[in-house]
Amino acid sequence: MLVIDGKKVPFVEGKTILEIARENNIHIPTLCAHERLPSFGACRLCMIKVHGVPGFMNACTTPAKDGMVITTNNLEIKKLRRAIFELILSEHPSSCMICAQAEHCDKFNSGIMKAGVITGCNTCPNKDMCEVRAIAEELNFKTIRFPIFYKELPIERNDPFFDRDYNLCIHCGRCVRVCQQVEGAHILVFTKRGHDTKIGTSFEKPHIETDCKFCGQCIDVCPTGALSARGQKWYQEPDDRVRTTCMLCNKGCRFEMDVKWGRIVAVRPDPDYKTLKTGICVKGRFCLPTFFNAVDRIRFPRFLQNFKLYPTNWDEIGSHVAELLEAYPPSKIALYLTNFLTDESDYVFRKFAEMMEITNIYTTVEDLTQIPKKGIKVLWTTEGLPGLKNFKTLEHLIFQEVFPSEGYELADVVLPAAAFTEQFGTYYTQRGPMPIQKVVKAPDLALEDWKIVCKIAQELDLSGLNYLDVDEIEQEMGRVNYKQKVRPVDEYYLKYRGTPIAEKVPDFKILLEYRKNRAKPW
Amino acid sequence: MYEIVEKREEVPNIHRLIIREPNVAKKAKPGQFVILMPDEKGERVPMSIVETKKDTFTIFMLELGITTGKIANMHPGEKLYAVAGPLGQPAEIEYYGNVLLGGGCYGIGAIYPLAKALKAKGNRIVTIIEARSKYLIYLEEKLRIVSDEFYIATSDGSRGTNGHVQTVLDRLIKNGHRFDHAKFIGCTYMMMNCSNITAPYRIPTRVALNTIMLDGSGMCGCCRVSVGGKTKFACVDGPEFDGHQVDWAELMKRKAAYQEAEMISYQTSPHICRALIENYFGESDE
Amino acid sequence: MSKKDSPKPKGKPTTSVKKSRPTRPPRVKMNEQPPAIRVKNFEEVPFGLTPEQARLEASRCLQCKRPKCVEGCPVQVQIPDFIALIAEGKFVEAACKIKETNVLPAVCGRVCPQETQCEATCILGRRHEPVAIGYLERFCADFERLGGHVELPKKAKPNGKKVAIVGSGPSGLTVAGDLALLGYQVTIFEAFHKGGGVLVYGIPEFRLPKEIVEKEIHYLERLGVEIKYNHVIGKCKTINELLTRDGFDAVFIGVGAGLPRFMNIPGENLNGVYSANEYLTRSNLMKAYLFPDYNTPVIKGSKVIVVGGGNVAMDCARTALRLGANKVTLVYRRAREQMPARAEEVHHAEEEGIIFKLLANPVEIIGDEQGNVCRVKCQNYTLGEPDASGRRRPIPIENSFFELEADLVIIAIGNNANPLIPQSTKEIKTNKWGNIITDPIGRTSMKRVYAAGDIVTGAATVISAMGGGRLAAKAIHFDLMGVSDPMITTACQLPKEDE
Amino acid sequence: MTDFDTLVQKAKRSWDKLHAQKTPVIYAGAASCGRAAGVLPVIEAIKELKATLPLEIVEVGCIGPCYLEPIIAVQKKGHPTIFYGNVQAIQAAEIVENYLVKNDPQPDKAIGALSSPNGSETTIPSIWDHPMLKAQKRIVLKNCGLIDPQNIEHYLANDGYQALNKVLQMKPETVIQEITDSGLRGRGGAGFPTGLKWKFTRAEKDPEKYVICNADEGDPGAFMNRSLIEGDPHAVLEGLLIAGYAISAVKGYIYCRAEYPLAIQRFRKALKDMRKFGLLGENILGSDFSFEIELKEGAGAFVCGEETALIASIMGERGMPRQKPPYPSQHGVWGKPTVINNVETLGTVPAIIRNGSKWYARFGTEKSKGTKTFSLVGKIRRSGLIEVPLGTTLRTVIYDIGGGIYEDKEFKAIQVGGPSGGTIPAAFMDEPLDYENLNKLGAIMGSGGIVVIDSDTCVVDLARYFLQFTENESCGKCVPCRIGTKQLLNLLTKIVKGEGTIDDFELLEELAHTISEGSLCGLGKTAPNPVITTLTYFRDEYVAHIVDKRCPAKVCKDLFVYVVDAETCIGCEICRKRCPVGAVSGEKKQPHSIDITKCIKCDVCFTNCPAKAIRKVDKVDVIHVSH
Repeated sequence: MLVIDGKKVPFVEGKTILEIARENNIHIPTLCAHERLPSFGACRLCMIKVHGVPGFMNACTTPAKDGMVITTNNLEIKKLRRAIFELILSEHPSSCMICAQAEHCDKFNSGIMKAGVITGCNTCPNKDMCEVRAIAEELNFKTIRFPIFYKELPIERNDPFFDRDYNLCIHCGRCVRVCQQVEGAHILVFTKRGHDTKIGTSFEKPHIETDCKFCGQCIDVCPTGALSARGQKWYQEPDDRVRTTCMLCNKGCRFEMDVKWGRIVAVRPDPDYKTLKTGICVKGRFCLPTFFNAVDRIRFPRFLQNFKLYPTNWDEIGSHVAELLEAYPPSKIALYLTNFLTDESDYVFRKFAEMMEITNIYTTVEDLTQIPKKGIKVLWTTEGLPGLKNFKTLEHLIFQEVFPSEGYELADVVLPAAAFTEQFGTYYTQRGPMPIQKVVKAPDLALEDWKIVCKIAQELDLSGLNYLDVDEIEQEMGRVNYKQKVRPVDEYYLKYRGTPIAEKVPDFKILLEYRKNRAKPW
Repeated sequence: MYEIVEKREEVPNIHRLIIREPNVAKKAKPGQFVILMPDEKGERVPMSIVETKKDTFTIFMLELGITTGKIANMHPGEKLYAVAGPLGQPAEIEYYGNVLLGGGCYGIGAIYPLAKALKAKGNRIVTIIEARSKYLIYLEEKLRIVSDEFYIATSDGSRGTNGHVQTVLDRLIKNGHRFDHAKFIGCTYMMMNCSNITAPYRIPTRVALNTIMLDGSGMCGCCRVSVGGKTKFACVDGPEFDGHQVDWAELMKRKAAYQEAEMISYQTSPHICRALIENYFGESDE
Repeated sequence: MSKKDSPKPKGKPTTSVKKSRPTRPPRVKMNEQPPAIRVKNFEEVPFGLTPEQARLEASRCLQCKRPKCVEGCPVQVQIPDFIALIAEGKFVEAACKIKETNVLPAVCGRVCPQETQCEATCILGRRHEPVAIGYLERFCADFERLGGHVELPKKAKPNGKKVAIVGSGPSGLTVAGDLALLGYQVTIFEAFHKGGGVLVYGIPEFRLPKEIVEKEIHYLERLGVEIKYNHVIGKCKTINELLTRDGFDAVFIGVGAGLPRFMNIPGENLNGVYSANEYLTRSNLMKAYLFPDYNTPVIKGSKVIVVGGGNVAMDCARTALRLGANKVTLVYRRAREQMPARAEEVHHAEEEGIIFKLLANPVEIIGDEQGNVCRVKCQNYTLGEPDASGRRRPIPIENSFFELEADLVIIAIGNNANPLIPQSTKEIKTNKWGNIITDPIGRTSMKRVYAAGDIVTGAATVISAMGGGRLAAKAIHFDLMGVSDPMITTACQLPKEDE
Repeated sequence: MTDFDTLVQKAKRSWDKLHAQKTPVIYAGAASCGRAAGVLPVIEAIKELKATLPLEIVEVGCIGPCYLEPIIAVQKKGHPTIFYGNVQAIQAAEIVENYLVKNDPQPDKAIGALSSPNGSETTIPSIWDHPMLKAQKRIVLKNCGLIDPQNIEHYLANDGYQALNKVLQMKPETVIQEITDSGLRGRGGAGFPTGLKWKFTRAEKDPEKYVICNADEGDPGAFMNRSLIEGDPHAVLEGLLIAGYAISAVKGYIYCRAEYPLAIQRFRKALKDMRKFGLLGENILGSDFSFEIELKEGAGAFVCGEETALIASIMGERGMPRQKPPYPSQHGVWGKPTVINNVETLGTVPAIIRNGSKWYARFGTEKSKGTKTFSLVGKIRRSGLIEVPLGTTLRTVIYDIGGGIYEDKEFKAIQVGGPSGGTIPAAFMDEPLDYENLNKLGAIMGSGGIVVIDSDTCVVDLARYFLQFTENESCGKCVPCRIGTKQLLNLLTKIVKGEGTIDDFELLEELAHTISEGSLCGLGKTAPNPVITTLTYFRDEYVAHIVDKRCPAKVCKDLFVYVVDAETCIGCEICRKRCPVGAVSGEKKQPHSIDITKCIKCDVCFTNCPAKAIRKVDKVDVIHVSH
């Protein structure tokens, strides 16, 4: 039994005083403590008084002992805590925190949120999530008696995806701990000493030259705006936060995605998904938002006229495809199913092929060599494919894709597909079938792959393929106990369907280009 | 044409650029501005002209959003996509006697040509500059040379008076300073406060408004502002207006029109790491 | 994969071709994007004719001896000749024929109000539907442009004279084209960073793809015309400097009508209240519809009100729809007939679901405390007696007010003349609306300075500006070289020097 | 006869042979300080004598008095061994020759003698009666300066490893009890009872335990540990072995400061010899106790003197302290229970075991038992390394041992305990030097560095100097130390420049309190001590600096100016010629004057003026400057 601020709390072996206080929701201000990280004891804000022990102890590292009587908030502790926090502010560009005109300026100066260098809270992207600011408000800080020592460190922008402004760093060491103890990468370390102590890589090497995996864990734990993802920091509060599984490879990582203005703006590991000890890979974490928000998504069904692909609606395109498929015997028609289809779409496609007695179902580029052998005339592909030009027998190409990837220029019909973040479904991964959640609306007329097949099926008035939603398909797959297998797409696969991710995400291209002679780029 | 001859980040976010453009260099008068475009996709952003030499002119650009960010990414030797100007009416430069000049962040650079011109006319110049902290003050020596009295204000008190231009201005007027003319350039909030202080003392006040602009030759009306009840275009009728006539509330609301769009644009445009391009791949292949 | 013709014809099958002479085939119907789709993208609405459709339509032309249609065309395109060439399948020759007199065929094919000009006077049109001259002109230009071989007509040898052209709008480009062919050394000074004037900032992508304007300007550059962008004449150079310091023998002013007219009603400076110029410049020149890839933003309202009835108002309304508006209401104080916009544009607008609120006009725009527009108070009007221009004057009906919800208001009630040049050059006289006063063929009150287009006539059509440009070019040629070159002036005689 | 006894017999025989041999022997004090004072050229000079005179040279450690370095001792058969101080290379050969050949011991140059067993008497007083050595009680420094540190037999011959041999027969618990009874406390600085520390660590269940010798002596100017290691390394190593045995550790580390290359060399040689003599490795001296010792070199961080930072450094990590508890005795190096003792603590252990705890407990005060080595430096006439029982008064140390203040200036204060210590004014001269008393006075014992300062030293500037050291050496982990010391230094710099304001007093005190209360490790907790003690004892000097803008000791350059006193100036122009910036003007034989604006206060004129005509005058008296 411990007594904290007069409140009896149960003693738990092996826990620190802070953990026990937190469990009994007793508030102790902290900056360097983090529930996922081992304690460090650098910020000294969690000072408490243990009766019988001279001086103060810090709650985050001191193991709790039975029978301790603890005060967390007497006058003396408050005075010490304020003095320590004032020291932190004296090394931080905190002029906005103590400026008399802060609210007025905030109301009127609309545009100064996105400055290159952060010189005050008003130009800081982290303004609303900043823990330093939260404590400044909690301690109601209005003046700093010490001169402000702005470190004038250059902004480190020479790495893909990261912006690192160490002038905002309060040396809490969270990023060092997550990089060393959780990720095991040992990239971020403390360098130099005394007042010039700085967190960074050894010998100030850019991250791309180290073994940094760009997992972004350090950004999640950074309490200030020092570490930020360049493309994922300016949206303040998200409109929505959705959790889904990644389909960029078959590992099955769980994501938590922030949505703002109808777009995916940030991705981080799903905090409740404990088994994922290490972070998610650079593709999911950093490339996904820029990739799926790229400008040249296929938005409309199109058909070819006068050497140009003109946009049209689903009814008209449906009849077009139906005509095409009816004009040729099933043996002359081939389907190319990409590994990036959800289980449901895969199932619906195969069922459709069965109904249409289409036997040529290809899933690898090697299968394409059968086209000349079998004299295939119509190819319905769900992935951009290389070298379609030199299949002389092919007459028509139905191009169902997310991006106008390789082969788009040869298409007779273009069908806009929705990305995995724009639909419901399941996906069989190394961790078994994982749920796919719809995060954002698909652009304009793009549809889920299985919905497209259903539309075409209706035009060909095939029965049994007009599903309302994904659950219906799932039940049917269950009834038929349709065996889904893990797709052969590993973590280092560089494309999504037909489009190389590097094509839409310049930073990723630079990462691959720089590390091209490494076995594993991350 | 439009080549960046020299570029240096004087203080965080303020970049001094020297751009080669003979027409602007020859014709520009103090108080006029140019419109720049970094590339075909960039916005058209107005910048006050600070100094002109034979065939180059100097500007102090505040890095604030996506377009100024693109310019800040550029290196000497690269060429801007477009430079149009000199635009706007030149500032009123006569002999007034005691002249007060107030400058904040980018305005510190913008008042320098005015100070030089007014000094040449024999005025007695009192300059007040403000910045958030002492490490953000620049051009101090040059301004001191052309100013008879020079004051600094920082909002965190790390240098000079703890406060803003209006704090110093209020103090000066209270202990007997008399001014015959005042000019303020800087963030809209500061210009409003200073105008409200000089109004009761009927000190003629000119402010250079930093409205959002699009074409710069008066054909779109995007930069319209109410001055003395009438709608004026900052790009052709301004940028210098009478501080006491400006409808500040409307101006500030108009400046906030694209706040969310600016965030979307900064958030979603595919950012590219800066130095890496040069060190590893020669020039950026954008 | 060879692209042989598939067994089935593509797209909407046209009526089968019957060779018999007496029953004349109906006028061709150009395929276009279905309305529900086209309101979601900025791609060109009509698909353009296929070669077969073109030859079929060309065969309908009567090849009249005294063709009325040529007179209908402000630049006197030799219409029967190029249609004949199309009928024979010689599409490239047809394009060159047009280019002899029209510098911008691809542009005219798209934006010209043919129904009130060449097609209006088409003799076939008396009993049947007129020949689709616009479609054919456009087909030729597109075919030649896509085919890539744009012949350069033979150019006169340089005559040592230098002409400066202010503004690269339709009038400027026409003058530049004509004078370049006559051997002048032509330099165009453009204020924006892209050439084309109203063609590039005014007319939206879905009516005139910018790629076409760029190609046309590139064609002029190959003719030897030099274009200097970002030169705001009146600021970075004045007209006098051009004539004296820079040694130009003549200056042509084609700056267009560039001063947006406002209604001067309360609330006009609220956020979300655009002049048509600003709205269209953001969307077309700065490509705000591709925001955030292009950095210039535009307020994409969901409930939009467009004030005005001309082509510009139509463009604003249809652009608003494509930028994602749910409801677009067009408020015009006169009735449907008096609308200056082209019938085809009005028809397209209605097809796309734009609501017309005629005989009404805003009196006040109401905003919230952040200064964003939220409601517009309008007043009903009736039509009174016809005014000087022959159109009946709108009269407001007492206290018959109503309010419309809006988060975007576009004021498209026309433009006044841009004051920049007259302000910086006192010698040029202007009328009370600021338009430059010129004689019928473009001479201004200042020696060796000419003007045409909207700066002279006030807001009018692209083709009328080109027509004015053609005349001015002749005037310059006459004044500088003293030659009234018959080849150019077949159509109209030069008036005597009655200043 | 165990093989240990044979070892000792053999060592004794060679030791006696050395002292009785016919050919004379020259003992040269060649520790780092001796070398710095120039003993190597002296040795070279004596080597040249070898050609003509048969003699042998033995390098020994430092006997203590730095001000007498370089020191040599000449041993002549049948005669007492004579010690000579301040021996320069040129006169070295002459002294040796005089004594050996001419039998003239030159009493004036001698500093002391050591009677040889059956040698003749001499008038030169015994070395042990030398005023600096007389009041000392040399237990841990017993062999320093007498034996050859590189020769294990010299150590064996002087009771070397007797304690270890005795301990191997005892039970570890009794060894710990013996140390506890002796009252020995940690000589590193905190003074934690060594016995207790060993008991806690032994009590830990985990069998894999470690012992670490903390030889990272970081205090600027402190050299006690270095002299001990360079003089008598085996004493420390024997202590380490005993500690290892006492807590049955598997391995020992020596964490020695990289800036002590000679000490590291001595350790390496000693460890090699120990292995050869079976005193290290498997079954030491035939017992079942096996122990390994690894020598680790520090990387030059003062903070690595702190236990947990030292452990981190040994493990190859960045030397950043960790919060205690858990203490190293539960969770030390490689996460295993570890005992960390200072060099001097371990050096004392063999003497305690040999002579018994009661013998050691007789020395020192009631709570602070035994003796402590101090380095006596600063404005003291006889500076050097001394060992005195705890409780000796400051007066005896300064006046009896130290010989009073240099140039008889007025004794102002002492700074004891290095940058973490405090400044104690002269008024407390009769206070006994022990742990409790020093803490009461606001200082700490620390490693035992005593810096004597006279009236010419400005305490504010002294505090600033020490703070500059700690600010630079802070590991940068915790906020109060990283930022607090910088702000405190900035405040002091402001005051020293004369820009201090009244409310700086309150800010100084509060900031000092924040740093000492808030910091994580010893460095941070004690960093403000110099400021706190100078503020309490010399508040008047702070007032002078802040309010009157004066520096009483005329040290703070911005607060005083150089002025020529017209009467006493004889116009010799030395100052004008020597002034680097040409600030002095005046005709020959005429009184000169100094241009204050040009003067950069390099002090050249003040020191070189034969007529002592240059005055240091407070700036406020000369220029009316409105602040």
